[in-house]
This record gives sequence, structure tokens and C-alpha cells, in this order.
Amino acid sequence: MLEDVFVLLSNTLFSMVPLVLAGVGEVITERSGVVNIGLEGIFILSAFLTTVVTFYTENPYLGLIIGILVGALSGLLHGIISVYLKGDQIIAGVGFNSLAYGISILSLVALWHSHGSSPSVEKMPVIIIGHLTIPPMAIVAILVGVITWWWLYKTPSGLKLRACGEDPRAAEAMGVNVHRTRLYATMVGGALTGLGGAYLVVGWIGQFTKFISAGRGFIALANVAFSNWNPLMAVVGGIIFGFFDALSIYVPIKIQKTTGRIITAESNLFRIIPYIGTLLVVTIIMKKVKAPRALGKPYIKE
Amino acid sequence: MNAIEMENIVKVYPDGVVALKGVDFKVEAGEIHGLLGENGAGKTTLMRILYGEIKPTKGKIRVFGKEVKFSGPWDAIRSGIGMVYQHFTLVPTFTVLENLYLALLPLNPKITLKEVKKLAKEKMKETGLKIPLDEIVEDLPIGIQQRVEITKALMQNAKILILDEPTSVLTPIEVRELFKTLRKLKEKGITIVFITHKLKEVKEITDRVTVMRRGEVIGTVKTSEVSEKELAKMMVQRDVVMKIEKMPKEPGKTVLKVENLWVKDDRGLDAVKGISLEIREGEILGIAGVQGNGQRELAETLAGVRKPEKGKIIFDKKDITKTGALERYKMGIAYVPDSRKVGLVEEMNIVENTILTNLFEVVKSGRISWDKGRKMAKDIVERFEVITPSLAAKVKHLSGGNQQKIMVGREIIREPKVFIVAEPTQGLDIGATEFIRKTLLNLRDQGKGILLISTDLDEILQLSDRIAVIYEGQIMAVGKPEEFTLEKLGLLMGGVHAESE
Amino acid sequence: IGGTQTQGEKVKVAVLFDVGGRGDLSFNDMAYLGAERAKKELGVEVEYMTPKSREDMVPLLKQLAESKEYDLLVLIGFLWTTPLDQVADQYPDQKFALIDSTTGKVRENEVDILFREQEAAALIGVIASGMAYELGGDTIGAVAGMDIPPLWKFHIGYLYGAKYFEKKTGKPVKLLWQYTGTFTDTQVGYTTGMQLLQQGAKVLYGLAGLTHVGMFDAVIDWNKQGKGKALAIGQDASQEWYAPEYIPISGAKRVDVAVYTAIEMVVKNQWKGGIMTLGLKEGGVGYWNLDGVRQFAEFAQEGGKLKDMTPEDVVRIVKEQREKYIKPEVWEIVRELEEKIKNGEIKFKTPQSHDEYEQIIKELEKGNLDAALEKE
Amino acid sequence: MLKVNEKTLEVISSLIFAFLIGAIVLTLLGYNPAKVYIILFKYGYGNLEYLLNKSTPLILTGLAFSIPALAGVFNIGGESQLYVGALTALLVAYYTRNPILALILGGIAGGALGLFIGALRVYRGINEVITAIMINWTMFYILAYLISAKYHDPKNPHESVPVPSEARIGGIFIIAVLIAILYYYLLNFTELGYKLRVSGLSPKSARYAGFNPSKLILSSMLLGGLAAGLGGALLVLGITYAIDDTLSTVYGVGFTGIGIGLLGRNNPIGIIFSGIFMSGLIIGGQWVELKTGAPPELADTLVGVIVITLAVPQLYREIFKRIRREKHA
Ligand SMILES: Nc1ncnc2c1ncn2[C@@H]1O[C@H](COP(=O)(O)OP(=O)(O)OP(=O)(O)O)[C@@H](O)[C@H]1O
Ligand SMILES: Nc1ncnc2c1ncn2[C@@H]1O[C@H](COP(=O)(O)OP(=O)(O)OP(=O)(O)O)[C@@H](O)[C@H]1O
Ligand SMILES: [Mg+2]
Ligand SMILES: [Mg+2]
Repeated sequence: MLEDVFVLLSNTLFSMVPLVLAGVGEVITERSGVVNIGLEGIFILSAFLTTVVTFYTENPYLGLIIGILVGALSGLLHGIISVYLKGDQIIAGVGFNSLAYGISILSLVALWHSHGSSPSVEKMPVIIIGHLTIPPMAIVAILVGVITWWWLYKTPSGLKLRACGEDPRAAEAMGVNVHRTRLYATMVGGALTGLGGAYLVVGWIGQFTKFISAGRGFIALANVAFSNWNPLMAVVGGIIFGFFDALSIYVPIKIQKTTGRIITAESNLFRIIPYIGTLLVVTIIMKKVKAPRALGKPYIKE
Repeated sequence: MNAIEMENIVKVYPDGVVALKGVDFKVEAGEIHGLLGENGAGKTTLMRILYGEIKPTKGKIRVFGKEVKFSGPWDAIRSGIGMVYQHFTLVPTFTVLENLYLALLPLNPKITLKEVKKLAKEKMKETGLKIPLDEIVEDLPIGIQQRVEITKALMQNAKILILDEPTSVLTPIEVRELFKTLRKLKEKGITIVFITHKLKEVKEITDRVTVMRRGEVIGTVKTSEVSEKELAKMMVQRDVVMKIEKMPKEPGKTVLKVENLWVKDDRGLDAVKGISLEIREGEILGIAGVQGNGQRELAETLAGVRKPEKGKIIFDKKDITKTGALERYKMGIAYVPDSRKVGLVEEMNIVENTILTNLFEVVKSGRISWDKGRKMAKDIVERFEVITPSLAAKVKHLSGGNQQKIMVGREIIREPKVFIVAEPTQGLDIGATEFIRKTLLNLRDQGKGILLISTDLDEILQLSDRIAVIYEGQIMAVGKPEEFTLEKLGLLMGGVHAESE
Repeated sequence: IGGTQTQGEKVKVAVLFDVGGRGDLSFNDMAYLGAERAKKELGVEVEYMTPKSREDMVPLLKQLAESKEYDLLVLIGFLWTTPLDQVADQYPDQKFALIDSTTGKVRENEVDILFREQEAAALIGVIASGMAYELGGDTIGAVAGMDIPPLWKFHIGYLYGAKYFEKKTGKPVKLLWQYTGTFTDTQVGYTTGMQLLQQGAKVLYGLAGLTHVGMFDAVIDWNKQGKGKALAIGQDASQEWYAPEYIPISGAKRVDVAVYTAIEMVVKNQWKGGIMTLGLKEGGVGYWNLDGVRQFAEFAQEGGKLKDMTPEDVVRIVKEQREKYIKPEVWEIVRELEEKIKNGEIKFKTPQSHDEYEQIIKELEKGNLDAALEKE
Repeated sequence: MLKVNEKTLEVISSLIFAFLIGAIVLTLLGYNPAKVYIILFKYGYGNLEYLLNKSTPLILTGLAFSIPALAGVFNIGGESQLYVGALTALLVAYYTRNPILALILGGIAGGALGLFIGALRVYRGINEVITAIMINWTMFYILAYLISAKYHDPKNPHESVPVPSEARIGGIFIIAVLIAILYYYLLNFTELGYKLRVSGLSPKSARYAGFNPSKLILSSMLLGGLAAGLGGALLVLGITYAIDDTLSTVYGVGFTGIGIGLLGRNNPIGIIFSGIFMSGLIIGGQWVELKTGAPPELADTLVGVIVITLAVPQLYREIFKRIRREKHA
């Protein structure tokens, strides 16, 4: 039974990483006033290029760096569109998701004649303590959350960034370069999401598949709201969702194993656990929502 | 030497409005320079350009003789320019301290929060402006927010300080304090540009004054060489009656009665503590007080926007304590809030803003008649001389004064039985101020009951039939205007009972 | 040759995939292989199309049929069943081939090709059970996609095989069957795989398209991280090349053969409408032999997916692993079962409703093997 | 009149721009843009019945996003609202054989789910983004469960029970357009619509004007959910007549609707056009695969590029301004 708990915990750690990284990244982006719903697309694109680089270099760490880079560049694109071109941020995100998916698969076909998946690549080692398997990126993700919290709340640049999301006009009047800050924030957010995408490959399943993000970009988006735009809570949110996710797979297997009861159609109902569970937790703990005031609104200078 | 030289500044807004048509503006180092002009004359626009917030379409700017091109306020701040806005530009969800910190960072990126706190305390001592450092800005009354703004600019070590209508929401005592500060700053060699609509203030504090009109400079004169009347004439190109005649009138029966009203503010603290009052037909009841003493909550409760904790509100003999705002507006109560951000939907056009509180007039079985709405809007624009390219212009593109006219005008045309109006003339030029005040008196003469909330004691004394002084949610005294002097009002507003004096 | 076909003009075929489209490493990709083989060997022209959703199917079918451009429309997957049923009668001159499903109607212009998945799964069930005992356990597992009819058949067959093994050897076998609810989420496959392994399953059967590719990785990691010894089994295509050391065998579902057969019928002018089912006897299902393994390893190599290995290596390793984990006694049971199926002694039921499916599974669990079979 | 022309000009020019950039991307990827575009347009917009049917549910999920958006609520739950609308309509049609009742109850089911999301926000302060995403997946699996285990067709276990032939309806596009026009009217000419827009733009002003913000959030989510529910109902009653057990009949329609709502600039009339426009791209994309042999993802790439380009009208405005200025100079 204790072993079960450890395995559950291990699985929780595995699945929480992308949600936390992208969630924290998006908290940064949104705190500056920009919404980027293109997380799904960043996941896919960075996962793909991470796979390519890791495949040829056999170095998963290089893959991680590429993932970060791809994420940052995607963030840059989104930043330029939403900050300087005053584009509609949601439309741009929707478009980017489609573009990133399309271009990744086209390249996959060109490179490996496969429409669905890449070859396996080198993965990062994991930390094993007894029955507990810890992906090192889980530790990184938690650290990223903590550091981001410290950055946003304890440093001047964090203050500036938050000001841009609350009241860009005031921020600008006080000498903050709103456009530049938002651009950088979107890039950093993208970079962290890219890291999450890279992790999917080199930290988790060791290959690229065409549905590798499988809606995790949107779950990460929900995580942002869950966190109330607080990076520490985004870590908690990722862990909670990851735990319920692992639980939803564990419970039916355990029932089968111990009672011999066959679970067929009801397996669909078990798949609901992470979503309902998270919603319940939110219902219980949620206080007043405090989204950044100027979220999603372009700041236009005459 | 000139601190500021702006040459041939032209500004065309993206929607095609030509706000400045080639303005020359010079300010000598060390002077207090007044900037005067009707609503929409282009004062704010000119100053926003000087502060680097918006870019001029054309023109040159020199600061202390050096030509500058600002790409943003951060450049202006580094060149020693500070600005206090008409609409405050503090981050509303941050604490005062955080705002100050934010403001100082462009100058000194290494500064710490602790140092800012120390500096702020020093500044407070130096200027006498008291501000609560750890409060969230949006929870503070506007008067206090403004103090934060000024302190902020001073802490930025501004050598040139621009104040855009700093006194429009201050009580005379606060104004006096502010002027003291400004004089002190002047002694230290700081150049000040001071925008106001109040000629008295111009006379009192400025050395020279520039008058603008419709995007052009009419002229710059030495303050000591002109009278208020002359200034007014320069501004509006006609004679202005400075003193409004008020006919004596016997008030009629009570239309609105408030009994033992208790109201909480947004933070859940008691803001109105057991207020009882009556408004009678054909009477203006003035509420004098420093902002943040429960006026807003009182007004909102009377309008039905806020629910009271305790107490009773009787209107026209009916108990309306539980009635919602919409219903009350329909019954004949009108309310002008103290903030245009609340009273207007910036992103909507004039017609849409007109019907905001007049919805019941234009709606028939759920359907809006835009024709009626347009008619109403046109009426307001004509009667109140709103300067706008069209009725379809978004309200956010209007100048502050013109926005104010729409917000007040919209309520007046409805001819309410009870009119609750807060700061009706804030930001209005003298012409418009005169017009609004006359209109209020007219309403009173027609037998309407008016509750006038204002920090402008001149306004209170000039218009009210009775005055109530509010302090910390309680009425300190009620009486006829003749019974009060400016001094006495000031003391009462500060919480000092006349008797105990 | 080609009587109905005008001389000199190439036969033109459109292959219409399932909504998921290619890239599942199994079903749709196999269909593609079959069509490509027809292109090469029969000299036909093939075009491909992936509909975006179920609602696109009817209008696309109509438009394609109306264009009269295609001698044959090959429809891959059960989603096409109802759309085809709706339009088939309107276009009597258009030939259709429906792969892996049937409208239940016999039409002159329609060929339905079905598989008897239970037969392959039953063999795999025996093999998996044998391998589990070889690995020192008694539990086998499966990572399945969604709870849909083809999976019902796999479930029945797999469980049947396990129980058959149990009956023959007297060694009890437990089956942990998990529907993941997805054919695409590889990570869910990984987590499910890990959980099944932790609950004692020694052999995992992948029945979830891209999802079970994650299961492969779970098995690989389980071994590599020293948590124990476990093996995986692929399905549809030969997937041994993915990790020959840990995937000694794959079930076969020859969608390629079905597609090729349908095209061939047109080219060779042997078209005859009706319903065909492919099972062990017809070579439509089964498990992959080493030739098949080599062929798919070669495909993988062409795509640059075989790193540090040649197809020969793959075949060698697979051969070693099969020898190591599938003992002659087990092969014997497999052969026997295979024989019984081929000669019709064993004929599996195809459940027509969820209730019937559950009923069969329950009976099988109790050891009532006949519950899965058609009664004579 | 001049204004309308300018708007049309803007739309047309941004479309041209989008396709230009799309052409550049196609060329970079090694495809012949002329060929791809010819196929895309010929087939995408050539089959009118298909085009209009395809756009029907998309227009409605577009509305499902946009109406709440105007009231300041971010409804990305159109997906699941469509699911429940589709299933409800299907079952009602199956059991009662009454298409009108099916349509109405389908709409109500979607509306109720929208309302639920709104209620969690109003009464529990839960951000609608969380609720919507969680509910989307929850409903997906519940639907999968019901269809595979409870309501599958005994004759065809791959699909749900069918809509009986007497409950099938035609002219669904007209219904969608009528609903869009109704919503347009509602937004621009009724008290409720006005209140919704005010509270979306400035909640403080709405409070001041005496509007009940909670009621408005709920109303907007009800209207949004209603639209999505109707979209689902029309989908099954008018196009597919059943839902398959992998849910590919309904999956993704709500998400695509978000883009359509926004491309239509949250204007119901605009949404009709953006719905048709996007449907054409989606339909045409399938034919591009068939006719050029390009992977189907080429269409996704192209759609992505076009949508991104349409997100930045500011860009063309700037370019136009510059051109005009140069002309004048
Ligand atoms: N952002 C804007 N977009 C378009 N037009 C604007 C904008 N801001 C101001 N205007 C217009 O520019 C003109 C000058 O406005 P400005 O705010 O400078 O006037 P002002 O002199 O400060 O008036 P007030 O005394 O009322 O504050 C007005 O006609 C106004 O409508
Ligand atoms: N928000 C708005 N602000 C100003 N005008 C609007 C707005 N919405 C719609 N309109 C305009 O109002 C006009 C509608 O006129 P219409 O004659 O249809 O109704 P109406 O005149 O408002 O109603 P009634 O006949 O009851 O007076 C249109 O030209 C439309 O562009
Ligand atoms: Mg101004
Ligand atoms: Mg009319």
C-alpha cells in the first residue's frame, strides 16, 4: 500500500511539471497584462524541436535549452503581435496553436516520414529513492515557481511588471516602459512553457507524438486562474491536478486488482476525477479572484 | 533661462482630432507658470507631450536649453520633469509605498523598498503632506491619492513639476497646504506648471500665466498685471459673470428623508455612522467635508447603489430603503458620482453614455429607441456646449471637462425631483462652471431638492440654502450659509466642534 | 485486363482516413501501407484525404462520388459506417470499400471488410500469459483506448487467451484491463503503464494507438530503472522495432491487406459487393512473424527512426527475446488454439451491445470459455 | 455609409494581406501557393450546402464565446455546452420524435451548463476559465460513457441511437443566421444587450447605473450556453443524426468557435461571415490534402497563419496610413 502511495506520488510529479512550468510562465505573462492562450502551440513546437536536437546530439540538456529558446521566440512573436501591433491576443493565440501544430507535423513528416511520432531520443536520468521516482525537472519546476514568486513580489523588476498588468498608463507615467516590459514578460512566459514542452520529450516520454500536448496547454491556462495569478499557487495547482490525474488512473486499476471487478464504460467516469477534483478543490479554497486589471487589453499610446 | 521651450507643437490624435495647432509655450526656470483655458483647449495634451507620454505630430521641445525627444515618460523623468495628472496615474491595486518605489526606480534602479520608505517619511516631514504608506491606493480618498501623486513627483527630484488641475478635488484648507508646498518648492528653484480653472488660484500662486483656446495659445502674461476678469475674457472671448445671483426662496415640503443611516464602505468599515437628514423641495443642501469622510457612501446609499446596514430612507413619503438604483432613478432621484470613471463608460459613445441612467426613458418593453437616445444626447451637447466631433465619439476621447458636462447634463435633462450631485463642477472651466451652477439654482427654483456634495467650499457657500458638515461619517453641524465662515467650516471639516472651540 | 476499366487509363483510388488520420503507428498507417503497395504493385493512382470530423464525411463522400473521378473510394474506420450507408445507394456506379466495419447491408457497389480481432487477441493472450510466468508473475495487463466495439473484441479475445492458457496449464492468470479514454495522449499511456506494472502486471498489451506508445516507454523505463522485468506487446503494425528488447511480439491486424485486397478487386476486375471478414485463416489477423518484423524495421529505418540498429539487429534481438520468453510449451498451446480457430472449431461472438460485451467478459472471468463463442 | 465602406475595405484588405502572408509561408514550405489557393477556394467555398452546414454549429459556438465576452466573461466552455446540447437534442428526438422540442431542450441544456459556469463565478467567485476547461473534459467523458454504454445504437454500436427520420430537420443554416440576427438585435437594440455591454466595459458604471452585475453575468452565460446548445442540437438534428462513440462528431467545434467569435469581432453579424470564412478554409484544407498530396497539417499551418494575420488589423491600418501619407507628400 505504501508502495502504491509512492508510485502515485511519482506519477503526480511527472504530470505536474508541464502544468507548473507553463502555468508559472503564463502567470508572468498575464501579470504584465498579456494573455497568451498559445501555450498548447508552444508545447508542441518546443517538444518537436527539442526532439530534433536531442535526436541528433543525443544530449537531452541541449534539447531543454532548445525548448526554452523555441518558447522564448514564440513568446517574442506573440509579444510583438499583442504589444506592438495591438493585435487581438486571443485570436493570435488561437492562430498560433494551429500554426505550431501544423508546422511541427509538416516537419515531422519531412524529417522522419511519419505523421504521428518521432523516433525515441535520449532522456534525462531520474532520481530514484526507494519506490519514489522523481524527475529532476519536478524540482526545477517547483524552484521556478518559488523564484518567480520572489521575483514578482520582492524585486523592483517584478513590481514594474505587475504594474504593467494592473494599470499600464500609470506604470508608463511612472517611468516603466510598458511595451518593452510586456514583450519581455511574454518571452519569459513563453520560455518557461517551452521548457515544459521540452520536458514532455526529454523528461517524460522520450519522443515526440503529434498530440503530445493533449490539452495540457489549456489545463495550464486553468492553472493560472486557479493560482489567482500567484506563482506559488500555480505550483500547488499543478500538483493537485497531477495528483488527481494519477489517481484517476490508479483507482480503476486498484479496484480491478483487489476486487476483480471489470471496469469498462465506467473508466470514462474515472477519467473525470482530475477535472472534478480540481474544481472541487477550487470551490473549497477559492477566495476572491484577482486577475490583473489590464489583462488582455493592449496598451495604446497615441 | 527658460526651463521649458515648446515650439510650434502640433498634435493630431489618431481619430483626426486636432488638439494642438502649433503651440509655442515657454516657462522660465524657477517660476510658477499657470496654464489656463476652456475645457478641451489642449492643456492636458500639451503637458502629456512634455512628459513624453504622447508624441507630438510636429514640433520641438527644449528642456533647460537642450533639445529633447522623449520616447516615454521615463526619458522625461530623467530630464527632471515630474507630472501630477488630472486623472491620477497611480497603480490602484498597489500600496502607496509600492507606487512610490515604482516611481523612483527609473531614476535609481538600485534603490530598495526600505530606502523609499525612509525617503517618503522625510518628504512627508518636509512638505507636511501626510500619506498612509501601507494602504492600497484605490482604497484611499481622492484627496489623499493626490497627495501621493505630489509626493511621488517630489521624490523623483523633479526640477520641473507639472500639476494638471491639482486643486479640483481639494478643500480650501488642502489647497492652502498645497500652495504652501508649492511656494517652498519654488524657493528651492523648482519650476512649476500649474493647470487650473480657478482664476483665484491663478492670481494667488502663479507668476505668469499662459492662456489657451481651441488648441492655440492666446497669450502669456504676468499674473500681477491682469485681473481675474481679464483672464476670463481672454479665455472664453466674452465677459463672464463671476458672481451668481441667488434668489431667496422658501423651501417646500420634505422630499427625501434619511433616518439614522449606517453604511459600510468597500473594505467593510463603517463609513456613514448614523446620519439623519432631510432635503426639502426647492432647497440645496450642501454637504461640506474633506473627501473620504463618508460622502461617497452616503450619496451611493441615497441613490440605491449601495445597501445600508441600518436606517431608513423615505422619498416622497415612500420607504425606499430596499429599492434599487434603477427604480429610484425612475422615481425621480438623480445622482452624479464624484468620479467620471464610475459615471461614464469610457469605451462607449456619447449617446450610449447618455442613456446609462436614463434607460427607462428610452426603453419600451425591453427595446431601446436610439432615436430618443440621440435626441437626448444632442440636447445635452447643445445645452451644455460639449465640444465633440460627433455624438458617436467615444467618451474617452473627450477632454475631462466635456466628459463632466455629459455626466452632469444627462441627469439634469431628466429634471429629477431629488438631485444628488457630487463635485458637479470638477474640472470644468469657468464658463461651464457658471453654467452648471446656474442650472442647479434653476432646478432649485423649480422646486427640486438638491443634495450638493463638494469639496469646493466657495461652491457650497454660494449655492447652498443649508449646509451640513460631514466628518468621519457623521454630521458635525447643520445650518444656513450665513452661519458659517470659511474658517468655521474648515474647522468643522477637520472634526473640531464649534462649541468646543 | 481490366474489363470495366478503359484501356490505358490508370485506376484511380481515394483513400479516406479516420478522423485522427495518419500517424497512429497502427490503424491508419497500415491502411496507407496497403494503398502504397497497391500503387507500386498494381500501378494505381492513389490520393488521400483526412476528414476533419464526423460531420464532414457525408458531404465529402457525395462530392467525391459525384466527381466520378475515382474508381474506388476506400473508407478507413468505423466512423464511415453511417455516412456510407447514407450515400451508397445514391451512387450505384461508385465503388466503395469500408474497412474495419460494415453497414450490415449487401450492396453491389460496396465491399465491407471486417476483422476478427478476437482471434489475434486470443493468441496474444496465451503468449502474454506465458511470458508473464516466464517473468515470474501471474498478471498481464492491457492499455486500451476508448470503450468502443473494436476494443470489446480485443478484450474478449485477450481474456479468452489468458483463460485458455490457464485451462491448459493450470496456472492462474490475472488480467488488468484499463481503458485510458484516449488514443492520442501518450503521457496517459505512460502513466497507465507504470501503474499497471506497479500493480504487478508483467506484460502489457498496447491497444490504444499513440497512447500505448507511452506504455512502451513505461515498460522500457521500468526495466531500465531497475524496478523489475517487464515486457510489452504491440498491435496492428509490427512494433517490435520500437524497442526489440522489450517488445518481443506484436499482434497483427492487416488493414493493409484489406485495403490492398479492395483495390485489387477493382484492378483485376473481380469486384463483388458484400461483406468479408478477415481472421486467422485469411491471414487478416494474427501475430507478426520475423519477416513482418524485418519489413517494419526497414520502414522505420527509412524514416530514420532506427538509431544504432539495423533491421537485422531488430530481427536478431526479437528472435532471441521470443526464444527466451515464449517457451515451446506456450507455442504449442498457441498452435493448438490457432488450429482450432482456423478449422472453425472456435468461433468468436461479436458483441452487439455493451451489455452483451460485459456479460461475455464476466463469464470469461469465471472461467466459462464458451461464453465468448458462437453456439453452433 | 462612408463608414460601412471603410469597414468593408478594412476587412477585405486584411484578408488580402492574410492570404499574401499565407502564400509566402506556402512558398517557403515548398508548395505552389497558386495551386493550393485555387483548390482551397474552389472546394472550400464551392459546395454551398456543405459550407453552410459546416458553418452552422461554428457560428453558434462563436456566439457562445462572444456574447459572454461582451459582458466581460471569458466563456471557453462552448465546447461542452455544445456537447450537452447535442446529446440532449439527440435523446429528446429519439424518444419524442419531436424536432422542435429537441431543439429547444438542446438549447436549454447548453444554456443551463453555461449558467452553471456563470453561477460558480457569481456565487463562489470561481474564475470561469477554470470551470469551463474542467467541465469541458468532464462532459467529454460523461458523453463518451453515455454513448458507449447507455445509448448506443443496437444496430450500429459505434454510434449513439439515431435521430429518427421524422425528427431530422433542414435549413439549419437559416436557423443559425436567425439566431445571430436575434442576438445582434438583442445586443444593440434591447435593454438587456445594452446592460450586458456596459457591464462588460465598465462594471463600476454598471453598478452605478443600478444594473445587477451578477444577473448580467448569468444572463450572458445563459445566452452563450444557449447558442452553443442550439449549435449542438442543429448539428445532430440537421447534419450527423447521431454522435459517434469517439465523439469526433462534436469534438473541437466549441474551440474553433472561439476563433470565429473573435474574428467576427464579437459582432453577431460579423460572426456569420467569419463562421462561413473559417468553414471554407477547413473544408478546403481537406481537399488540398487530396489534390496535392500534402499532409493534412498543411491546412492547419495555413489557417494558423491567416488567423494570426487577421489578429493584427492595426498593421494594415499603419501600412495604409503610410501609403496615403506618401501619396499626399
Ligand atoms: N486620447 C484622445 N483621443 C482623441 N482625442 C483626444 C484624446 N484626448 C484628448 N482629445 C481631444 O483633444 C482636445 C484637447 O483635449 P485636452 O484633454 O488636452 O483638453 P484640456 O485642455 O486638458 O481640457 P480640460 O480642461 O477639459 O481638461 C479635446 O478636443 C479632446 O476631445
Ligand atoms: N450603440 C449605438 N449608439 C448609437 N447609435 C446606434 C447604436 N446602435 C445602433 N445605433 C444606430 O441606431 C440606428 C437604429 O435606428 P432604428 O430606426 O432601427 O431604431 P431607432 O430609431 O433607434 O428606434 P425607434 O424607431 O424606436 O426610434 C442605426 O442606424 C444604428 O446604427
Ligand atoms: Mg485636461
Ligand atoms: Mg427609428
